Amino acid sequence: MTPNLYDFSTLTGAIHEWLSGMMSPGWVTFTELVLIGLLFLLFFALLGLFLVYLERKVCAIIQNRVGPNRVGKWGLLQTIADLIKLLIKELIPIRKSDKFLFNLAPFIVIIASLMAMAALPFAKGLQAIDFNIGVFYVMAVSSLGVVGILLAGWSSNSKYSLIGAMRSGAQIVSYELSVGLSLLAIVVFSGSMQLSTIIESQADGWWLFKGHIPAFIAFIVFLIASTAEINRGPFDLAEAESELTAGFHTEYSGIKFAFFFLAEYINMFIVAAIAATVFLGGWMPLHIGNWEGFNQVMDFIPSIVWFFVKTFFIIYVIMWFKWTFPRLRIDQLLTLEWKYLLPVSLVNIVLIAFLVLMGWHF
Amino acid sequence: MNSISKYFKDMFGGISSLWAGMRVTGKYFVSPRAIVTQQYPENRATLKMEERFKGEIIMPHDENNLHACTGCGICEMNCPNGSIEIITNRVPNAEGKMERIIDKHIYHLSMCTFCGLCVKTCPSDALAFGQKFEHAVFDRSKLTKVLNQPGSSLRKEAKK
Amino acid sequence: MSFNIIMFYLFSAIILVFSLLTITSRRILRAAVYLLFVLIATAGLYFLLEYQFMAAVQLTLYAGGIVVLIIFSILLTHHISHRFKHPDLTKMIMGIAVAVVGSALTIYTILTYPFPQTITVTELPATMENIGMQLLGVEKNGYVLPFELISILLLAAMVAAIIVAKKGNDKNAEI
Amino acid sequence: MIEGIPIQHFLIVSTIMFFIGIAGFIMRRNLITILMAIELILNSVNINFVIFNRYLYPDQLQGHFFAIFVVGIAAAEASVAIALIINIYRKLKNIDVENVNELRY
Amino acid sequence: MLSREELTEIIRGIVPEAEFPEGTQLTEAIVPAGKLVELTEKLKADKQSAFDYLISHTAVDFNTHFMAVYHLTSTQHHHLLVVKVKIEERENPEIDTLAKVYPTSEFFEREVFDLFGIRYKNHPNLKRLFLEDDYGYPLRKDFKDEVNMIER
Amino acid sequence: MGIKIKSMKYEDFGDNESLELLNTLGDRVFMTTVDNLINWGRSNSVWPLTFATSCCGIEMMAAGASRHDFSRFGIEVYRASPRQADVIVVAGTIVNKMVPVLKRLYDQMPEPKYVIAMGACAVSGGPFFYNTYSVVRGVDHVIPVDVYIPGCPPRPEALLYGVMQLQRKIKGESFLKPGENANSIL
Amino acid sequence: MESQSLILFFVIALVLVGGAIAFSMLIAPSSFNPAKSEPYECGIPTEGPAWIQFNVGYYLFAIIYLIFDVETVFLFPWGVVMKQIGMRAFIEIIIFFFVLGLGLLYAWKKRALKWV
Amino acid sequence: MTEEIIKDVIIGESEDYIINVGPQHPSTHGVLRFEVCLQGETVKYLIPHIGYIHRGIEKMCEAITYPQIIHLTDRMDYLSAHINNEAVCLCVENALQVEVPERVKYIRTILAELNRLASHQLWWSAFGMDLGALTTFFYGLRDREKILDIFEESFGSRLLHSFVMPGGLMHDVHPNFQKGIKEFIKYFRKKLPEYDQLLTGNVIFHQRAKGIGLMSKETAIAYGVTGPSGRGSGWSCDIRKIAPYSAYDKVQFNECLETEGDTFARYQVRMREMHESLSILEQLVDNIPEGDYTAKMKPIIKLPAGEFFQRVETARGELAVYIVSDGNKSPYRIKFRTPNFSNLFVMNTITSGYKIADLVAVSGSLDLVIPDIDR
Ligand code: SF4
Ligand code: SF4
Ligand code: SF4
Repeated sequence: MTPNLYDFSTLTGAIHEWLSGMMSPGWVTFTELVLIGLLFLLFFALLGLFLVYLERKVCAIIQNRVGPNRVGKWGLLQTIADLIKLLIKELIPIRKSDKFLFNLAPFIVIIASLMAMAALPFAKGLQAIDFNIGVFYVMAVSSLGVVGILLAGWSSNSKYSLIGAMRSGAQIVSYELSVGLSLLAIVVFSGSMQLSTIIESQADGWWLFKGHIPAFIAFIVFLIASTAEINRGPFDLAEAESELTAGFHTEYSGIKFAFFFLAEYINMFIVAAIAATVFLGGWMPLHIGNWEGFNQVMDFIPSIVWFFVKTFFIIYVIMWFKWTFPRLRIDQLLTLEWKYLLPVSLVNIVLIAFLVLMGWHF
Repeated sequence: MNSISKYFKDMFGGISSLWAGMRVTGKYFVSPRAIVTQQYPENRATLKMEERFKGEIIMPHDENNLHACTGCGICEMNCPNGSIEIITNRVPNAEGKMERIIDKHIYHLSMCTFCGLCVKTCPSDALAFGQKFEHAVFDRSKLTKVLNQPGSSLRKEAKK
Repeated sequence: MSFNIIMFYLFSAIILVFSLLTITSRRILRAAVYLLFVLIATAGLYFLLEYQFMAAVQLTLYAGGIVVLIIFSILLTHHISHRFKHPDLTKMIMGIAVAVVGSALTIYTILTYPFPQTITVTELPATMENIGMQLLGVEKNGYVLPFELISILLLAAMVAAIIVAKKGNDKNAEI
Repeated sequence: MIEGIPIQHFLIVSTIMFFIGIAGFIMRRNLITILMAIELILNSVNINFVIFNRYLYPDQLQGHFFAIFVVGIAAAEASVAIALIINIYRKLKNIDVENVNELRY
Repeated sequence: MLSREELTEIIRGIVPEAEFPEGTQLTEAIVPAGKLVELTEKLKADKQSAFDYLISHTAVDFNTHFMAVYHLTSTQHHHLLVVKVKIEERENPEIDTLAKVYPTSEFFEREVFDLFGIRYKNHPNLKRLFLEDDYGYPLRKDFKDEVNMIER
Repeated sequence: MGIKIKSMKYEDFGDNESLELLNTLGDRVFMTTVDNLINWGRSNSVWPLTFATSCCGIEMMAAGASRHDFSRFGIEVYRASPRQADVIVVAGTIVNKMVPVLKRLYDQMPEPKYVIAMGACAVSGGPFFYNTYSVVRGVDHVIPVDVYIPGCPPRPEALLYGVMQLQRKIKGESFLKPGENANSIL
Repeated sequence: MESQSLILFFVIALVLVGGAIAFSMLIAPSSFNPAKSEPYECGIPTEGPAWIQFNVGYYLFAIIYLIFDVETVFLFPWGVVMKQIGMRAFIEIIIFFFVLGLGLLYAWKKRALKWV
Repeated sequence: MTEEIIKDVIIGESEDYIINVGPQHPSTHGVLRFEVCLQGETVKYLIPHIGYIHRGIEKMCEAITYPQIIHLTDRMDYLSAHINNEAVCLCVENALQVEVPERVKYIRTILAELNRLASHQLWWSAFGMDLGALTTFFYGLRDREKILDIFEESFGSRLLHSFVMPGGLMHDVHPNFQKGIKEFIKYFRKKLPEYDQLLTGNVIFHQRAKGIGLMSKETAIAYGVTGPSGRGSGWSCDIRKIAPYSAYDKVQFNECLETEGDTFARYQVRMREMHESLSILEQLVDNIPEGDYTAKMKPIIKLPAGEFFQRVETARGELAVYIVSDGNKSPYRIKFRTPNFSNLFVMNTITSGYKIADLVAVSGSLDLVIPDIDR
């Protein structure tokens, strides 16, 4: 593997050096943490806004429209206007609701998605936390989000909310299994759960290609299951407009509602990033076998670009799903998981174990 | 065995039907020429309504500020929802007889349903449809209009 | 004081306060949420101890699994305006007495027991490889038997749960 | 092992938690709350397993594994318990312990 | 498809006292209120006429009396028949329901009840359909509502 | 006047007199930057409530569809729950039985909220003004209306024009002096 | 470092949500009317409490989920070392899966996976 | 909430969980209200509440003249405005025994079919959206705009035209009329397969639609469910075949029948009707005879005393107009038997036992237009 030209660890290292030259180690850590925090805060907010904008544009183009184009160039500032509006919108207190839980719900949802985002490797050397259990950590943290949804639905004291919450509860927990199992497939292949190691193991080819058909099946299962887990169409039963008006966040207004909205998009980003990392090699450039020239050209593209290209490709696919398919019914949704995806991924794991055993993967 | 083969058939049949749908939307995604949006305020200069478009009722006046309305009241009678009110005056004409002329032809744009009965039944073709559709206002009273312009009078040849 | 020490006391405080709230809250869903906090704080402790896998297991199974299930069952059986009555005085006194006496005794024992202060053996970090090797190992420190047994336990639990749930369902089949 | 924290502190925390669980177990009448109290107890035990492992035998992972198995068993226990509770609820429309006596036909 | 005469014959066979106005667009039969259910039941069961589909049911207020009007047709033979029932009573008009014979009639009857105030005996669910419970019966000719209605 | 709408000149709009009247009555002598920012956000993100009673609703749908594309104004986010909506477009006839429902929906919307009366029915009762016993003659009897769009039904462009009128009205508001904003005058 | 960053992210989330909500509460306009704080139900006053006596459908899935979740937890360490251990791990997992597959099959046959 | 209610619910004495769908709800397409009793997610029974848009049209008609009535019929079923107008006009013409020119008949038929197409396109869009396939909404309305363009060119308005008059038409059609229709036929024939790929063949859609909301032929007849919804149950109830009016006796077309009676069958009927409508248009558009656009009518239309009845097939089923005249220029009593009124009340029968999500699918497949129910 040729060394990557754009290694962020050199940059972060330099900053670290520079800071340590000025203050004591404790303060260095502190300053770094604050820096990371601010960066992430900014990134989180901007990313959410951008994803909302992107979704609008993608669906507009699919639907032969132009989408928002009157605020800023190409309507780029549209979501900022939305944010400003939502920020100064009245927050309606609901009578007879459990205020504490009602207010807690958006916190839980956002915390879950932000904590999960902490483990994403954005580029070489640009990863806030590199756990040796990375994949599992992301799963674990994102499984907390469902509590927020259940609380939101319950504490609103509204019928639509409650049905929406129950639905999404059953849905999210069910699909988490398939997500876990399809991630496990790659864990078996690469023999590690650390995201950075998984990426390293794809230096000579992405698991999607190296892993033969089972990896492909795992990828498809992951896409479907994670789409369902983040409550997006065609699995958006929790907020099925035509049945439950707005689902579990029916009673939320203003900025609290915005957080549910934001969390949905950030979660989409997270699953797309995980899919890109685990199946498509994360920030690894595309390398094909022995084509030295080609590989070198690919190396010139910065790793962060690779990461975002792949992630946004997956995001596009998820959006594509949403804007094409009708919504499933709750029982069909669970049937899909329990009778199709789960058995398929269980068998798939055995297949992969067999492959690995025989050493048939590259 | 049969049910198992059906299980897989269903699965693959389902996936291919989904793919068919995704092809349609995907095709439109990559062909931005299919965008049919007419960007309204931007295209105001070129936006042309059909000539028969019913935007509002107008009373055409010629350059001498003359119109054709005799004040007969037929349009008022024919309007199904009373959007037209006619106020007439009686003034002596050249021969000294009292004659009815229109004082105010009041038109409630806020109520008009653009059925066209008034235009069709007006015996002297004094009314026509205007093409303007930008009527939104902040104050409802702005929607009540007097169609005959101030100082206008009846075109003589229209009397025949 | 280092960061870890602050965090430890913070987590401990969270654990204690919220476990107390769990059993005293009169609104059941709040109790479940407090329990969630306790469990998350425990996971935080495990993170501090660098048993990351354990922490993640705690998060997925306890916080994301058991608590969700409990919340589900609360949603099924309680209404939002439901409040518990205060427990009987006798029970309350008994509970508090048992708790106080028991914890006093145990804490006394803990404080007086001479724990070895220095450990000389080399640490075995809880990396995934080590965990996996031991879990599937058949040697002295191998856990392959419990590993297989747990699958049977899970099977039994599943069968039991389904039987129980289905039985109730048949009875009320008409609703 | 956290530098600067003696093992006793951990143990005290887990002990108090354990007895809070016990108290809840005794005081509460609602089956779900009782279940939650049990989870508290199990959790405190878990902490102990992990702590002993970490502080006393860091060369092995026995406590760690024990804790994991406990969590797994707790999950199994919780699922069966909840199934029972809901079943009781469907029969009695109530899930207080006192009423469970009625279940003995 | 039965001709006018044949239909008249059949109905006369069931309800001898029925009247048949001349010169109407469709075949019409005015029957006494008590015979309505019997007539429709028989007309529906009869293979020849097979009036199984109630197109519409309404009422007309003739100031002195109400006329309940039923438009019947057959899905096989496609002949049309208008059955009318005269209701003399104005204060508290009443008539038998046809909901048993034609389920769709239930809702037409509710509509008529709503707009004319005709009560249907044995109706499964005689509630107002469009308007609030304490409102008048707007399609009666003597209906007045100064507050809500501006007449022109 | 400082109120600008993209791609359309101030003079091209109708009913400027009312707008100016609103603003002078509201004592809007100057606008602060904060006001400008907030009004920019609000006016460019008016999310309508999915509320259509009859024929005009079809034209509202058509305005949202590809040909006319509501979403260019940032209004495509039709919210089904009034909690998240900013504007209620009353598209269609309102009858007496519907009045409490409409009132309730309006009440449940969070501040700031706006109302567009779309179509002759909503403006004045339109075709159902005379001889009927159940129609409300204009929604302004029920809830305060900001913009009236006559037509039966108004073209989608007319609705877009109405929305721009609403944007102009929002842009004339003062956030810092809430008691004196244009909305409270009418 | 890792646990510190975790706390950091936790704090960021708290600051983000809390700050925004506090800001919004401070400056957003508000008005009061009695209908506003009622739950929304398509513009009709709600009847009865918002509470469903759900049938077994929802929670049965949660129960089965929990059990499978335990299984996933045990699978991950296996997955990591599968490559190293090889044949023995493969056989072990086949047994593991066999037993669990029985469970799934049982649930399937018992129609526990069917929505009621 | 009172203690009793809490007790009621906690103890479980009242098992009914009532939820309101509507009046303001995205899936009811207007201001219809269903009071749905749920058991879990299953619909136990459902009570439709209407009257949220009852405008008293029948009362209004008693005070205005026949030409003026036309503009009110537009507003009942606004999606088949032309056909509604035609119904009244045919009834008046029958009463006066006026023979309208051939040209008028042809044009009326073309308009009716165009209107049916536009209505079905809108239904397809909205139905897809009900089921969560949001893009169908845009594709359907995109193609509908083409028809509206034709309308606007000739009549000056897009939705409600009031173009058909007793005795003929308001004025002649635009010279481009035929050309526009031919272009549209060519365009839409290309787009229809896309509809099939996007929704008809989709496996999720099959799951959502097949076997849902079963309605037997007997139920359909008993509740008077006409139009495509009735034909989906195998009831051949097409007035265009049973009692042809205007130029329907001069064209060849098939009555689209499906026998399953589920949501998918109703869907299929409408999809096939779109093809049929296109072929009717093809047959008619080149053969419009020359002639006058209206018959000779007196300036003030007075019907002879008597009762008159006319049935037509709108896009949603059978519309019957019943006029009682006392010889004046306005009707003594006019009754519109609207298709949606009957179609609505079958909802309870065909949705109980299905999921709440199916409720949306079924009500979408019945294609309800609420002002047509309430009038
Ligand atoms: S506009 Fe025509 S119909 Fe009306 S009053 Fe004048 S001349 Fe008569
Ligand atoms: S177009 Fe119709 S509604 Fe409008 S003023 Fe003329 S007659 Fe009246
Ligand atoms: S204004 Fe006209 S188009 Fe709009 S709802 Fe009223 S009648 Fe229908």
